[in-house]
Amino acid sequence: MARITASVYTSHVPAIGAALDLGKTGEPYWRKVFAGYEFSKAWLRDNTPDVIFLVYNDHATAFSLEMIPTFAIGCAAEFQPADEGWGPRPVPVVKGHPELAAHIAQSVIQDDFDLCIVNKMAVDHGLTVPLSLMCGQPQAWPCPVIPFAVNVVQYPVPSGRRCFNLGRAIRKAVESYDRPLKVQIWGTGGMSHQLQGPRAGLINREFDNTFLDRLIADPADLANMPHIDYVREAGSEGIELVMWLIARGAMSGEFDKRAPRVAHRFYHVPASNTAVGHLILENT
Amino acid sequence: MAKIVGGINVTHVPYIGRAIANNLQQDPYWKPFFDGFPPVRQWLAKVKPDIAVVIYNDHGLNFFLDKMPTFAIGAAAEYNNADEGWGIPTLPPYQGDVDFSWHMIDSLIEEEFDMVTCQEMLVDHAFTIPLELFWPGQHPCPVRTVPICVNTVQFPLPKPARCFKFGQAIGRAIESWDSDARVVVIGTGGLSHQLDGQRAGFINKEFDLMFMEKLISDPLWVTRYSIPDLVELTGTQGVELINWLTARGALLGEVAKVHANYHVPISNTASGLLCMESV
Amino acid sequence: MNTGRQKRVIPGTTIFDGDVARKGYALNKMCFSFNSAENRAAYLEDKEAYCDKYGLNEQQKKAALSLQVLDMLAAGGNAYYLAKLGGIFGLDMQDVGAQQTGMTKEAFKAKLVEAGK
Amino acid sequence: MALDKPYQDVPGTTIFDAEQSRLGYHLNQFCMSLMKAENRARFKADERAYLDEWPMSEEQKQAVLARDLNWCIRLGGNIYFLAKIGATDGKSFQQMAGSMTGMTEEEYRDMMIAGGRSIEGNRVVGEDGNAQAHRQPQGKAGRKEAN
Repeated sequence: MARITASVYTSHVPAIGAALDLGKTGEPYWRKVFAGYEFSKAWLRDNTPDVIFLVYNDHATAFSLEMIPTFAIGCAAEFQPADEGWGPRPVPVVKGHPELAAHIAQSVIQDDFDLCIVNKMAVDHGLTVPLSLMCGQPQAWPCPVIPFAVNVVQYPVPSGRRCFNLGRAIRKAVESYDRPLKVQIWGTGGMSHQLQGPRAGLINREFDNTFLDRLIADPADLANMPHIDYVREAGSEGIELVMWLIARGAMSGEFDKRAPRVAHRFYHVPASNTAVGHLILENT
Repeated sequence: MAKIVGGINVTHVPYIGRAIANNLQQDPYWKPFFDGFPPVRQWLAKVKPDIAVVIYNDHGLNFFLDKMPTFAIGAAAEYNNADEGWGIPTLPPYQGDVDFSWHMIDSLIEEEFDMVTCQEMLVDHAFTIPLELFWPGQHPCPVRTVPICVNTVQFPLPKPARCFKFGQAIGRAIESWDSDARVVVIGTGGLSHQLDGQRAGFINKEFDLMFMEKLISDPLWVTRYSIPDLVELTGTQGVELINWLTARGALLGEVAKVHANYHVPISNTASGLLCMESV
Repeated sequence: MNTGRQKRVIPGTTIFDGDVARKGYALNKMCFSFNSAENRAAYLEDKEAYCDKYGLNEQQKKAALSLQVLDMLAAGGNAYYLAKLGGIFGLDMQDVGAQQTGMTKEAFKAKLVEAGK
Repeated sequence: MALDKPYQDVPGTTIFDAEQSRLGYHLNQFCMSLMKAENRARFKADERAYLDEWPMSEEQKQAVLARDLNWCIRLGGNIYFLAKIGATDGKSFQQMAGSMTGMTEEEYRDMMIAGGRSIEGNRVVGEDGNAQAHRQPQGKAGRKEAN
């Protein structure tokens, strides 16, 4: 049987991708950001999974306002890095895992989650920047990736509770897959940031760190936090943090009351407009 | 608050569009089918809906297999019909109700239905033909519309119990809208038919009639069946009857039959018509 | 390979699931393009070139060019999409049904009428 | 709308809800078209002519031509879509975000390095934080424009 071995949480700032792609990682400004991922790169080399289930949000790339899905699962064999307006990032093509993706879609839709099934799409920085942070600049990504896009752009967006329960359904789906795959689930986006209006640049360290504490220790309670608290406390784009609850919901700790092991925790302000948060949790 | 005046479930087949275009309503092949509609038109004239919420499935006009939603809803001011490739006449645009659509979206996502929202949407024969049958020759159509698409094409499909709950949430969304609008809920598709494979032409009259009866008296009856069960019992395209179940769910509570008709065949399809009213 | 999925087997019936949808993507995409009259005309002008433009594999191409519905289904086609290809040649769903069941159209229609009795 | 909009009392913040999405539909679709290199080239060659190909309001076109992102957002623009204009101009998200505060690029960058904008006084409309309406514009860039 397949199982979820670990979950990874990280911000997905486009400027981080640009810094990597333009060879600026050695600059003092960026060195501090990338230092937080040195451990993670080594960890991922030692703990390379068979598949990564990567939860992210599309930033007006694959989905236009013509059609916005709440949850979309990528079932294709590969996904091209998108041209978001700067030209495509010079990163490897993302290989999918159609069999596991289709299995998860089947199971999760049976569990009353109304996914949009995607057989073709381009993936933007929301997906490729976390891969770059965790893998550096390889010729090919270390394993297949199942992209899972969440609408956090056009309201109404799904609630934290809905996301957390979705994570649980994903765990159940993975565990019912009849091959011994090691699967990691990544939740990306956040932490506090606001990109728009006179409040642009908002950062809330206290909120972010409390969020990390509660995500580790009591995610079911954290999942009850209403949207307005994210927006007010963590900025209009801080709402992306609901995606971390999907990854956390897929971990076992919540069920057997055994908290997952914190392999790594990192927090840094700023990368561009954003507070960078990063966690690695292992199922014990 | 908006009021649900009742619901109508009906089969959709592109072929019907051609029969209408060629005035074949009295042709012996078509008569038993078209004769089902006058009582429904009389009922509509009596209950006078302002808005039709139309629950159907797209057949490769608006959605392609690149991105296939389980549940999608329109939020446009106008919905265009377009060439579907099989030579039926294209009908003029249908008026939407953007405020109402967004109210429904808010309410449905609040109730944990993971909608795909569409601010542009082409509507195909599964949407246009039923409206043409209910309001023949009336262009523009006399009601405003909200199209809701259920995936019946690419598996996995939403299971019947989920569709019924989705319908109930649609009903609550309608009834919580701060408006004096009168709303009719329309479900289209089915009944038993199969277009593909060596089993093409499959019809299950016994099941269809039972389904129509149970939809009135015990709509949860059909939720005992899984989607593969329904494929087996009603054919690969017969599963479209989940659109009927969704529409029935939206009527919230007990209903009485206003009118029903059942006739085999229209093209490859067992055609059904069921008009219901809350009691 | 065991994918952990239980698939129902129904005789003479293909369930259009993710495996089939991926296999048939190019074929169905080509059929989707037939929503436009211009594309239908382009297909009739040079069928092979049109198939190549949409990246059909040999199996799909052969099935599409021969208009053999069962072969197209085996190559991943979906009935709703294939109907758009059939439409170019004036084939209705009863022609398609008759072809798949190996019956004459008249016999196929009679079978349907019988089913309603 | 039957549902509450509790987010309207957050200062300096516009939530991209249904009304905004409707209002900004064509503006945002125009932005998405800039994901193609050939469209970026056509836009740059003649901005006005390219904008005229879209059913946007005149005011939306003016807001784009002025590169006034706050104005664009008032007219229904969403930052992720508007970012395609910035990308076309070779601007980073930080430059775009900073441009909405009235700060110079340096002022904004320095604020971020110093830990970002404080939440204190910026939670609810009517407090006294630097994102509140009565404290705009916030920096030299805005003051220069005001003069």
